[in-house]
Amino acid sequence: MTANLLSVRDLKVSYRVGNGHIDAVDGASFDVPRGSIVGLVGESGCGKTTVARALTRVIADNARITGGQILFDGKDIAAIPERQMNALRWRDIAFIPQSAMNSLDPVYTVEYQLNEVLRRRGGLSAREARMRCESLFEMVGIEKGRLRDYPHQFSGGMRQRVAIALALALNPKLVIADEPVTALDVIVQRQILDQLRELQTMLGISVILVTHDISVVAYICDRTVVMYAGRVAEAGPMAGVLTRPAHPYTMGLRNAFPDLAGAASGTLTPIDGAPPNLAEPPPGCRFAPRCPFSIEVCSTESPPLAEIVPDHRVACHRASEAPVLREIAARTETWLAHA
Amino acid sequence: MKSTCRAVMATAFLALAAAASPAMAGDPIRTIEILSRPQASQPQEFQSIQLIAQEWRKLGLTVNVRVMPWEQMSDVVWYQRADWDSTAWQMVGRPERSDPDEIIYNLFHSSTAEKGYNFIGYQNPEYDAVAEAQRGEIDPEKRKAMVFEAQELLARDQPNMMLVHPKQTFAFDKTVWKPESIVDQSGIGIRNTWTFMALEPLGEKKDIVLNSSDNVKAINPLYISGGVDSWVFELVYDRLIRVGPDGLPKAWAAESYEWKGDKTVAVKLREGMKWHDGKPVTPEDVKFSFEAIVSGEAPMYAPFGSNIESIAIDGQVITFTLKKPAASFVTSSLAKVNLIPKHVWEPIIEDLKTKEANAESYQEKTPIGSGPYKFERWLTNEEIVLSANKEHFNAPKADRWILRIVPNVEAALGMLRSGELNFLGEFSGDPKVLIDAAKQDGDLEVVSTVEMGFRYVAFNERRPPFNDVAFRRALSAAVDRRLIVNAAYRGFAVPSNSVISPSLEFWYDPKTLAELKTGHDVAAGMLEEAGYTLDGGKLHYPGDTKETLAK
Amino acid sequence: MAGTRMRSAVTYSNEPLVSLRSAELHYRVGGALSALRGRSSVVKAVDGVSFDIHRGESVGLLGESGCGKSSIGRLLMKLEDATGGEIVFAGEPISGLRGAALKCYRAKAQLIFQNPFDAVNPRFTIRATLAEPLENAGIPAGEREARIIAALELVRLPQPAQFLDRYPHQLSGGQLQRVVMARALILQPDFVVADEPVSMLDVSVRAGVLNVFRDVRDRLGLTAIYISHDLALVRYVCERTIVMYLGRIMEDGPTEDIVHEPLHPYAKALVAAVPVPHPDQSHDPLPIGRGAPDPRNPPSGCVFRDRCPRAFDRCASEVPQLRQIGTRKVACHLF
Amino acid sequence: MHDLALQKPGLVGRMFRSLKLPLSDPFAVFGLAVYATFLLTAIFADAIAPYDPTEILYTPEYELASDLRPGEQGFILGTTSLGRDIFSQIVYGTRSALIIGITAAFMVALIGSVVGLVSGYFGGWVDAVLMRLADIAFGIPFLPFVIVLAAFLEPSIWNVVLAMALVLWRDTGRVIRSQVLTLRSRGYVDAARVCGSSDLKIILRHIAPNILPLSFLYGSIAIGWAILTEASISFLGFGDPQSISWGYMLQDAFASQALAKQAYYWFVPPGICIILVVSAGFFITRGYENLLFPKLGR
Amino acid sequence: MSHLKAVASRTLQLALVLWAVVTILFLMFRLMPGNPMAAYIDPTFTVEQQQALMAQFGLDKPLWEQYFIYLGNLLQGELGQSFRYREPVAERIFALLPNTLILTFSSLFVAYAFGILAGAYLAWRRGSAVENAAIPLVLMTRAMPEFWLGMVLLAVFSFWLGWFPAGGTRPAGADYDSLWALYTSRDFLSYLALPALTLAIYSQGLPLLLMRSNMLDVMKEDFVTMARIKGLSNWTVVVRHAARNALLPVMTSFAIAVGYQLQGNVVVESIFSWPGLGRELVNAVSASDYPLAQGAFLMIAVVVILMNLIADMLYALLDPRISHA
Repeated sequence: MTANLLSVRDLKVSYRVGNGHIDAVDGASFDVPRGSIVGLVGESGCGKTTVARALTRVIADNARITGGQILFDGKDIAAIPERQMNALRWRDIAFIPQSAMNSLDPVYTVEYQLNEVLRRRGGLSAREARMRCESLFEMVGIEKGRLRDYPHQFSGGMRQRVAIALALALNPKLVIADEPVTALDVIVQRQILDQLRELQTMLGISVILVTHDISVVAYICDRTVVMYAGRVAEAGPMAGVLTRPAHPYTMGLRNAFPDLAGAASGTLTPIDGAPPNLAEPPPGCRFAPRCPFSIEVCSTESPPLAEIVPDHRVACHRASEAPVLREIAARTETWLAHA
Repeated sequence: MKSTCRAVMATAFLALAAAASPAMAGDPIRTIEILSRPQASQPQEFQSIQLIAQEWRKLGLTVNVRVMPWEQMSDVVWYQRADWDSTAWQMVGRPERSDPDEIIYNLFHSSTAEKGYNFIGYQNPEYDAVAEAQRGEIDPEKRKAMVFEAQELLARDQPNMMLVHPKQTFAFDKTVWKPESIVDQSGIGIRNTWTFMALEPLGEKKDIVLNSSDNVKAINPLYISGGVDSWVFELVYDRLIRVGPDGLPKAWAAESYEWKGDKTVAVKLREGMKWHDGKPVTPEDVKFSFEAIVSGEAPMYAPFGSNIESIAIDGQVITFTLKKPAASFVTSSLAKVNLIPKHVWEPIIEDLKTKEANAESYQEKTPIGSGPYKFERWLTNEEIVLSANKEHFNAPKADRWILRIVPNVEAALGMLRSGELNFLGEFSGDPKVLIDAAKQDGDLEVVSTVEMGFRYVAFNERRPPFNDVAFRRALSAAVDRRLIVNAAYRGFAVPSNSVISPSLEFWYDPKTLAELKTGHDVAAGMLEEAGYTLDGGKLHYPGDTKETLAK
Repeated sequence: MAGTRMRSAVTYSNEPLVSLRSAELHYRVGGALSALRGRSSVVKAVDGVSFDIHRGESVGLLGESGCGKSSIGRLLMKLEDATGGEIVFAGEPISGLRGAALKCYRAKAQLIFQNPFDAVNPRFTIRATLAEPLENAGIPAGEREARIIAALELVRLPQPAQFLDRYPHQLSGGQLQRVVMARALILQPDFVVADEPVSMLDVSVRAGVLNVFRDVRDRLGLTAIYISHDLALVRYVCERTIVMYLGRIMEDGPTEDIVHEPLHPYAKALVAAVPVPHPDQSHDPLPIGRGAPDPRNPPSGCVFRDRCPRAFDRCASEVPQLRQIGTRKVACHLF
Repeated sequence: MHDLALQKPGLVGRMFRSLKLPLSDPFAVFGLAVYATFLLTAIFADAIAPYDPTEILYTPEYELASDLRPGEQGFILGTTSLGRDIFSQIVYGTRSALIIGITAAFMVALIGSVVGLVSGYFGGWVDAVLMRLADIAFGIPFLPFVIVLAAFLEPSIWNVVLAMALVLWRDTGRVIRSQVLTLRSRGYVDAARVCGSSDLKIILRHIAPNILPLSFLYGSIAIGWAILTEASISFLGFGDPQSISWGYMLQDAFASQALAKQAYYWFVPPGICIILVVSAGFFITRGYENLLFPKLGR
Repeated sequence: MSHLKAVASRTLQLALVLWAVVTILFLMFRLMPGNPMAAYIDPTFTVEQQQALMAQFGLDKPLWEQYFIYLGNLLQGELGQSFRYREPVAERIFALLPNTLILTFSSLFVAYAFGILAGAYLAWRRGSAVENAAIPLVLMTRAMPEFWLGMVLLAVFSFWLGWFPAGGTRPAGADYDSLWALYTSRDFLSYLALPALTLAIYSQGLPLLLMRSNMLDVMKEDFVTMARIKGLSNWTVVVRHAARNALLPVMTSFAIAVGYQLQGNVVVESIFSWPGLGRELVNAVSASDYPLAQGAFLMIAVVVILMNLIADMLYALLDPRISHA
């Protein structure tokens, strides 16, 4: 039994678009240790959702996994036949979607949809399934009387709880949660995160939490993987990455974020420019065009994801200078001058 | 082909242009309208009118063909008598029209010009005299001479432009029915009551299955509701007299009849007749039948009884006394009025007298007559089933008579070939197709006969230039009737210049047609002679006549 | 408290520029089809809201989705007409504005939209987009180009001329949001409502847009309302915050006071729930019940009482009025 | 970087472009090609057709040139039982088909668009009234309505157009209304209001261009409807015999028993023409749907 | 409770629509040019006779009075007296309605059964050669004039192959105990086959295309993707989730299609000598039998409007988002 439930190695996913193709994920590598919550964080279009979906191997019609390995429990599930993969789905790898409204079938009751999974995929008898439904609802804190309700009869937060119940139905080893709280208001968001954390601890499962919000990562995750333009920029323990970022992108993000906990600060600092067009990605480091610290090699050579301190990896040519850069990056002028 | 057509037209124009003398000219004649029914319902009429318009245009007239459905056309022609120029029209054959009186008198006598059948407004005292005289003449030969005179007057005046007497084409399955048992009624064709009584089955199939494109409206002995309906009630109800296959009256429910003077007819009722409900037919029933039509509850039949002064019963003999002498009484009244059971209808009529509706809107659930067929069943818009009345004095040889409503001509033909029908009771399509189909099929026999009815173009004599005999004669002469026969009727018609059909041999005056000269040059000559002029390709009135009706 | 900011120098006049007086916006949700769905009721998007904004002041409207904050923005912009109460701008009620007066108001009060991709017509070039308000204000065609360039410079869009003939889809979100701001500012308004102007933008570019907003406001001395669900953002932009819940004001006061010591139970929960990007933070359960606000069936009395951990009898029977408590106003029976 | 022609198209070009013709869909292109072909045929009918379609052709001996098979005596598609040139009728039939189709489509699209725009944009009682009218129009069975209308008025191809204008705007109107409702909630419409643009200006500049393709889509459906309806009406005998249309030809053929005569050359070509034109409309429609609602297509 | 209210309000709304249609109908038939009874007044009638006839049909009263009489009669299910048949319009119409309904429904059942299956199949096989060939073909069936198709089918299957009779609902002279006995007899099926097939071929396109595009739509929904991620079998995903959801609008379109079909019957009934309401309407109109035409038109309109109502309710019933609101 390996320490990591999941190890993604150099994963590549590409979309066919018109006559060309876009490498939405271009060599992503990260690990998910058993019993941990890993935050996969990045801006829109960075490939985080594609990674999440690639792990289930249910991806868009025009998408294809073009390379890399997905080692789940030591087995490369990117390479196994579809039949075997299907056997793993939901029993071992479950999924919590962003919008439970759209991902629950509107014409069936919640109970039906739970039953469907429990009986068709879990092989439970009708009686067992009913009891399991009730205990699942209890687990996520919904009255069991609402089992017979249809998805639209729940509020957004409740639906998200239903989605969690659904994901936990077959006691999976890994739950992939794709922006599970993005559509929710802060209060409900917080409640759902608390619930998720509680259940994760209780059941000892691993969770991959895909989000664009560093605060969510900071609140709930053990580890974090920062993605930028289809690649992993930085990965490591959450506290390490957030307090001592080693990639200029992560440093920049920190400056751009308003922080209620701190003092009423002076100014936020944006990262100038926009993420690159993945149809024509820049050569070398993809962050280089926006990076105030870029040097010549950055625009020619793609930096490898290397470990700088134990368990903390960074893909930056100047990773060794990280502590110094961090100092400079904290100053607003650094980012303005670049612009 | 095309160039030859155009060449013909071009020379025609040249000839006319040369003949025209533009010195003395009236106004140009306005656009002349001619009404026609749509091609969909009346293809031959429509085609005839197109041809006629084409010929008239060659005379220098501007002609506008206005197509309208029958209801609208009849509304215009009947009720807006001053507003139309000319119209296609037709008279259909009916057994009782075997007597010429209805046509000769009603259509042209000046008394009917204002409201009646003389909608064209023909006024000729000379003609009026002849038309009146033939009515009162009981001697057939003398009457025939008068009818001939009337026909010749009409040929001279051309109040209408007679076109053709169409041929009626019917067919039957000769593997089902013995061909010799078919009866051809003159002017009517083989689809007639006599045939339906006489048809002799050859094998197992004993039901006459025939078609009609029109729905049956009513089976009501007191309501003249339409052609198809009469097929039905002529079989269900008897009449004292029936018009025989030769077109002459034949005693029927009457054992015999006799004129006693020019205003009295004595009829002896056949003995032993029974109504379909088993009750005997009595002279009282006959008397009641003729009284019912003038009771005010059967307005359409009323004219056929209005000339009766009184009805007397003496045993089986019923004596009719008339108000005025009427030669046509036997054919047009005795052979027209249905015999109805008094025990059924008396309470009905009494009841109707208290109501706004009259007997025309009364439909018996099971019509009771005494005729050769009994009413069985009527499915709305689908079929009517009659069964043979085996107790009738002239019991049919077939078992049942089934009328299927088939609106689509193609389907009717297809059904005849497939055996779904075994008697084609109506065929509005191209007779040639039917004959070809019969040839291919081998089981079918097609019979075509000249109709009593006729097709014509009515001129509105009230409106210039149609008030001018010369103009009417010219317009009539402009069209070769063979063109109409061939082009519009595909040969299934005979040319006409008389309101009496050649199928009514006794009354028909062949001289009328023989003396009709036609052709473009003839017509152009007539117009020129009458002073009409052609200027710039447009026909002008003679002298200094003004156009008063131009829009 | 806001000592580092330049705008502390601005003094407010006594006369408020904008006043809401028991403003109401009630929708009748209904018609035959929704009646068929068994729902036909009145949604009180804004229910008796009153506040004043003084010239030069910046106020944050804070609340969860459905609390009515955006509706207030639409009322102020006269995109909706209030179904009750009154909205006064510069001493004059805006409900009666028509024709030229309305045009005049349109020039003075402007809106910055939430979604920049939605707020500009995709068929229009940037030039045409920015020319529209100028056209409506009757600025001669010859002057427009210069005004457009000036506006784009104002929002710090570098080399503005190159953008003029581009279409919206050729711009990034951040650039487009600046165009939207430029359009709002091009007629030099007195009053601006910004409706979550950065919520659709990626984190890395948000700060840029926020900074532009802040700077321009200060430079032009604008009166502003900043609508947001994110207290951290409001805090960055506004010195005063109004917390709303289900169409009503819960608390209204200086932002820093609310951040540090919220009074209303709802505000307390809200502040506690705001996520912070730091590893070290409280994981205490929120002082609020589960469930979500249902705008169609708000509870009687205090609309927050069904989620309020401190609700008592009176909350169900009586609607709490907004009362002055120290520096703020709070609508809660506890005070 | 950008094509100059693309940036500053003329008004016509802009209009044309805002129709967003679905040129990427092969079937739609086929449909457009069919339209173009028939349109040219209709315009140059006088030059293409060898005869007047209503002219009764006969020889100087009064022999009717009827029921000739294709090729006989130089008639491309033969003649009808009434001695008229079938090919010329097909050619002129194109003209009436397109006149009916296009005017009906124009009326339906125009009325529907105006109703949809007004109803959707202004809402309130205007909307309520217009939508109740649409409900009523939905309650009127269309074909029977045309039949009744045709029976009351003189037979004319315009009956179909009139009936369509009176009744069929309802579908277009409703769809465009809902589209306008969506558009109306778009930020840029609010933005235009906040900028001080008048309602008329907003409708014309911001909303109408967006519904133009939709109107065109409903227009192309309406073309098909109009042609099919005219054909049915003619078949039932309520058509206008003065103007030769394909429906009239079919009616003529069936009434003259072309089936029994096995005169395929008579009843097949008009049928094919109808199918071609109508399905061309459907193909274009489908191309549009793929373009307008890409989620529907593949 | 509120559902009842909703149904009541929708019904009321449609009743208003019906009233409007009735009024339009009334005006249409009364305001046209010419004497409405021209075709039925024999020219030999005296003025008194004509007036009596007009009075019999109530045509001598002022328009508004006629209108209220008409409305009043309608409320009692009284449709007036046919000019042509001199019998109550209602009687004729109710005699013909069953034939029309059975033709309409049987053809639509066939069309929908086929269309739904084929549409789902084509969606499943999207992008394949089968689909590429089928879609234009289906569009072409919608572009065919119904009467043309009907005539061709008649020629092929009845005249040439002789498989089916050419017209009517039963063999000549055949008698059945009841309508039910007729409709369940084998003979009836053979008579029904061709007209129903004609209508079915024409109408299968709508459910087919609708089903297909709905399926394509639904297949892109998150819940279908989720069903895949759940590892459910293809069959379950396609049938239980995609097809079940896609079916909803197709089912409601059925009710609306009934309305449309009823109008289309006009033509097919004429071709196949089917004694139905459509043919009656055509006959009545061409015979200027206004009360009858009005009655037939109204009957068709009632069915159309009723079907619109049923479509609404069906949707509400089948979609839990509405039924369980």
